[in-house]
Amino acid sequence: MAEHCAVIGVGQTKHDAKRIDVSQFGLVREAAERALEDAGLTYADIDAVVIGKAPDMFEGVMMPELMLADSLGAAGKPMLRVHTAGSVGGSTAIVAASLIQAGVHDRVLTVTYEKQSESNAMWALSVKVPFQQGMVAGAGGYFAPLIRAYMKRSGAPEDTGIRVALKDRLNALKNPYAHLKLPDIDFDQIANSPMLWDPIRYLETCPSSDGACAMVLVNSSAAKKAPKKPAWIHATAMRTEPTMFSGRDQVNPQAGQDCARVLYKKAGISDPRKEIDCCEIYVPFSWFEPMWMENLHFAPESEGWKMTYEGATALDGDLPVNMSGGVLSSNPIGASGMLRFAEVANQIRGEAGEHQVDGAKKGFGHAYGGGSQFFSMWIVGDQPL
Amino acid sequence: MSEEKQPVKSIVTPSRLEYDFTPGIATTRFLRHMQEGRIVGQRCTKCAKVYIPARGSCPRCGVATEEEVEVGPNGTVTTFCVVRVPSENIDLTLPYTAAHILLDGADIPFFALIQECDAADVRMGMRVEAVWAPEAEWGPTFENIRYFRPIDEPDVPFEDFKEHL
Amino acid sequence: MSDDQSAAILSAPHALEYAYKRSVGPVLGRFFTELRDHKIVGSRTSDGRVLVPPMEYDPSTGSGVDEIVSVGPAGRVTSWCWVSDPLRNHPLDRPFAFALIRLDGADTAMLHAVDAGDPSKMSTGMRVVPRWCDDPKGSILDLACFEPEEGR
Amino acid sequence: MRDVAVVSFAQTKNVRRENRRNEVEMLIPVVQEAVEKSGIPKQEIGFYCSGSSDYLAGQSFSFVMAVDSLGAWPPIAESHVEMDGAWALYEAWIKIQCGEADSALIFSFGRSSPGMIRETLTLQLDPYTLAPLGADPVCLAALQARALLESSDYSEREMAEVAARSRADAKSNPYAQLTGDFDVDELLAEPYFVSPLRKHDCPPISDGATAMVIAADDVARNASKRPAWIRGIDHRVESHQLGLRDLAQSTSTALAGEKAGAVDIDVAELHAPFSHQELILRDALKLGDGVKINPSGGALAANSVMVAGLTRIGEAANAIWNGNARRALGHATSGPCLQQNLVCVLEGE
Repeated sequence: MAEHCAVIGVGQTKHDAKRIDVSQFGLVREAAERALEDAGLTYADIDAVVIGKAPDMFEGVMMPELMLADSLGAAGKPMLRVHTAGSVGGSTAIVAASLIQAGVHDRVLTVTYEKQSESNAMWALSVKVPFQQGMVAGAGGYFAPLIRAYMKRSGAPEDTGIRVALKDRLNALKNPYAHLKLPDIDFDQIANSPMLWDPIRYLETCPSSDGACAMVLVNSSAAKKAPKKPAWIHATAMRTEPTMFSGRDQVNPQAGQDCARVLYKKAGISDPRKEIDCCEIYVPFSWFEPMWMENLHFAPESEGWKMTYEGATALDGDLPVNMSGGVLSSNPIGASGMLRFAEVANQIRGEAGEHQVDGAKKGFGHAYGGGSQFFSMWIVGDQPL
Repeated sequence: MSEEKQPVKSIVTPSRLEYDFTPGIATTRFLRHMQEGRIVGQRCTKCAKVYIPARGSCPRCGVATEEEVEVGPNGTVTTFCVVRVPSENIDLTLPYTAAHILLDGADIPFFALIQECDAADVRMGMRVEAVWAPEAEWGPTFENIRYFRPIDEPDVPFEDFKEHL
Repeated sequence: MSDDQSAAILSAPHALEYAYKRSVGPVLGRFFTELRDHKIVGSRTSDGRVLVPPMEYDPSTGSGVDEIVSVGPAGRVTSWCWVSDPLRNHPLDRPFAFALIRLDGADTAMLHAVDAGDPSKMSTGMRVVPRWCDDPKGSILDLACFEPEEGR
Repeated sequence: MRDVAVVSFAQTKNVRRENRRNEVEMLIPVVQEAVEKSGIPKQEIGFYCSGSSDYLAGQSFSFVMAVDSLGAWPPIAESHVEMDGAWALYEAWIKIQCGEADSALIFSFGRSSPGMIRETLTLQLDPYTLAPLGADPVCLAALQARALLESSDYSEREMAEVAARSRADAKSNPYAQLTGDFDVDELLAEPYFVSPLRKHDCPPISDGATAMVIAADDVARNASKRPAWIRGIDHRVESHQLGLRDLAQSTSTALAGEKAGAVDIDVAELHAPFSHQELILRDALKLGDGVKINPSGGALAANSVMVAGLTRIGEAANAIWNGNARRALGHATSGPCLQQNLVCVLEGE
């Protein structure tokens, strides 16, 4: 039987297009120190450090965890570096949790980051390699055809994506750490924003951010000493399927469905829509909210859009989604997944501030990566399972 | 204080790594066929699906693939997007259409551009054909196929290609 | 494809090239600012050790460091190697030494190049002084290299 | 703690330039061999973890295509570390300890040949004060070698003896790259490469891939006649800044060895890409004269980056399987001058 693991500290940086006030050391330490302070601990209390980020080419440092090690107090300790594409923020949290669950460590610091402004994210993501087919349409061009396929399959109204973007952008105004804050945002502004990769509009896409996120994860005895309420990990799961194979459903990938199913089973959840109080889901383009609602079994196939349409996913809905403003509002790629996991932990801890969902007892954090082939998820609750 | 006496806030560190890149056996074979004006996929020995471009394995079955199968040059648009924003490394007049095309005989869509067709007229299920660069310019590269264009055939019903989305 | 066809495998040059612009934060920023003025500084940790190059944290505890102190500019070599065939990215294009150099007033050694001409001129414990770059930009390369103090 | 054992290991031959096959084409046979040798049906393997680096491949997300070699259908529980495969083994071992899986497949791959490995690894350094100097791993190792030579009784002769012994032992390792009989006096008569290192003190440039299956308790017992039980596994990192470390010692290896229970060792496979690093590691782990070091030839005979560490643990398991050891130690290193080290202690039944 695995040990219980709880989140007792959460920290994140102010996310911005260019955090030119800090080095990479300063960026990760800003998040790590906030998490440690939240947990009432110092670096000396930590047994191991788990670092995650997306491709090294963003910052041009190969395996940068090596140079970051002692800036995070890791000298003399075990340190791991996780990289599972866009899902890495979630996977990193899961690896960190497993060190506690395995009974190997008592207190683990986990940190994810991206400092995309050191280079150009689109350059790093689309370096043309000889003999490979170049990206024919940029990053959004990869996802837009899938969104079109979803619209065709589900018959979702064309303004569903606009409604998701409006909700998340309004939520971001309540989040002091969010990168993109548009105080006057309304439906028309999003609807009239330029069409980039039809059917994706500019204001339906995520920004490119510098930022970091950190958490302190501990076992039961350390959690009991925490100054604030812990969020207990009820279940974690990761699933991968190949990027390209014949008959692959990229709109509703099997790996995501399986990952959610095994997660609910582990957490003892039979009706996720009813039993889960709030979600932070990786939504880099607005339309992915309804797509993931179906993939994660919150809605029947082809009906995910109804949740958005009926306001179920709004901050005051029956299943609030992306209370923090989500990836649409802050996207330091390597940290984006962990931000989902950390934000939902803060909801359970009652530490979410202005975007708190009253009385949230069970929360769902989700990250995915690449071409929707890597998934990592967790469920946290206010009591140990 | 003169401008050059401002405190240093950032440094520029140029980085250049050079590689002699080799794509492997299957991709080499695929591109050699492209050089001859043929699109040749590989059939999985286990699930019998035809992969394009051939990459030497069936990712679903995890087995090496050998048997070659010529596919195309005609195909069906399964889904697409209309690009209205410039991208790094892409030099095309906006807007343009990028599509998933299921080549006849293949079991997985191929990413390509649609041209000679107004973006507003591109449809899921539309039949298209490959437009090749002049033969004198053919090399071992994907770029031998410039783009796809519509052909005068009825659209394929959604039901017939929906498993390839 | 049989083995004898391996010569036919495609190959092509590929380059990963980017001029990264790195924000350096206050501590390294001060270090580079001082280097531009031909001065070297370190940071002092809470237990009194002086680190050069300065670090914005104490590497043994992770706690923050903000006291900046002047060091050097001369120092002593603590270890070295002789590079008889410099690579493209090395700071000198003629044979030179990479050395760990503990500057006067510092408790840790920093890495840099020593232009000594010949390995017989190098020894652990030798004194070296900086040679400054003519066109300082505020980077570690404003220190063009070090050179032997003796016989200068 | 659950009893977990290495039950199979497979590797490609290490070569100077694998230019026919790409990473997936290298991995497919190795993964298949590891699965077949394990005796565990592939569909029952509960977790997958790999180690590799984008900068070796020269492209972002290079590990993504490696999944194509697994047949990941139905979808699998899978993770990746941007580290040597030895740390992928650690993550997999942890998953099994959590009870999340009873078996796992670990793999790693790396082709150093497409790029210029000395320049590529320079990008591992602090980009503010170290990488701009172009300090490559050979130069940094040479600084470390001098620090060792000048603070100990070791001499360049002992370094040459390590190199000669490694390459002679590698003659019986069909997967090794640089093998043969070398005369120590002749080696010492060679000119310096980056003094005090000569060419023979440095590793070959290698391309290779490995795969390993580990399993818990009865799954391991049923799968293997002689499981190589993991009695301890631990890893530690130290400061990146060389000026903060005593380069003649490896405190992180010593600590990891202590935590992993590195005593009574018969065979040690040490990931020492440079000859003097074997001397440092032997001292850190207190390995006496009775311990057989690197019967495979070690990293001086084949050094596929991101792979060579996991290979050491695989070779330590081989020493158990072929009866040459009751207790064997596998070690992996990462970062400049042995910055990060992992120790895994294996035992036969």
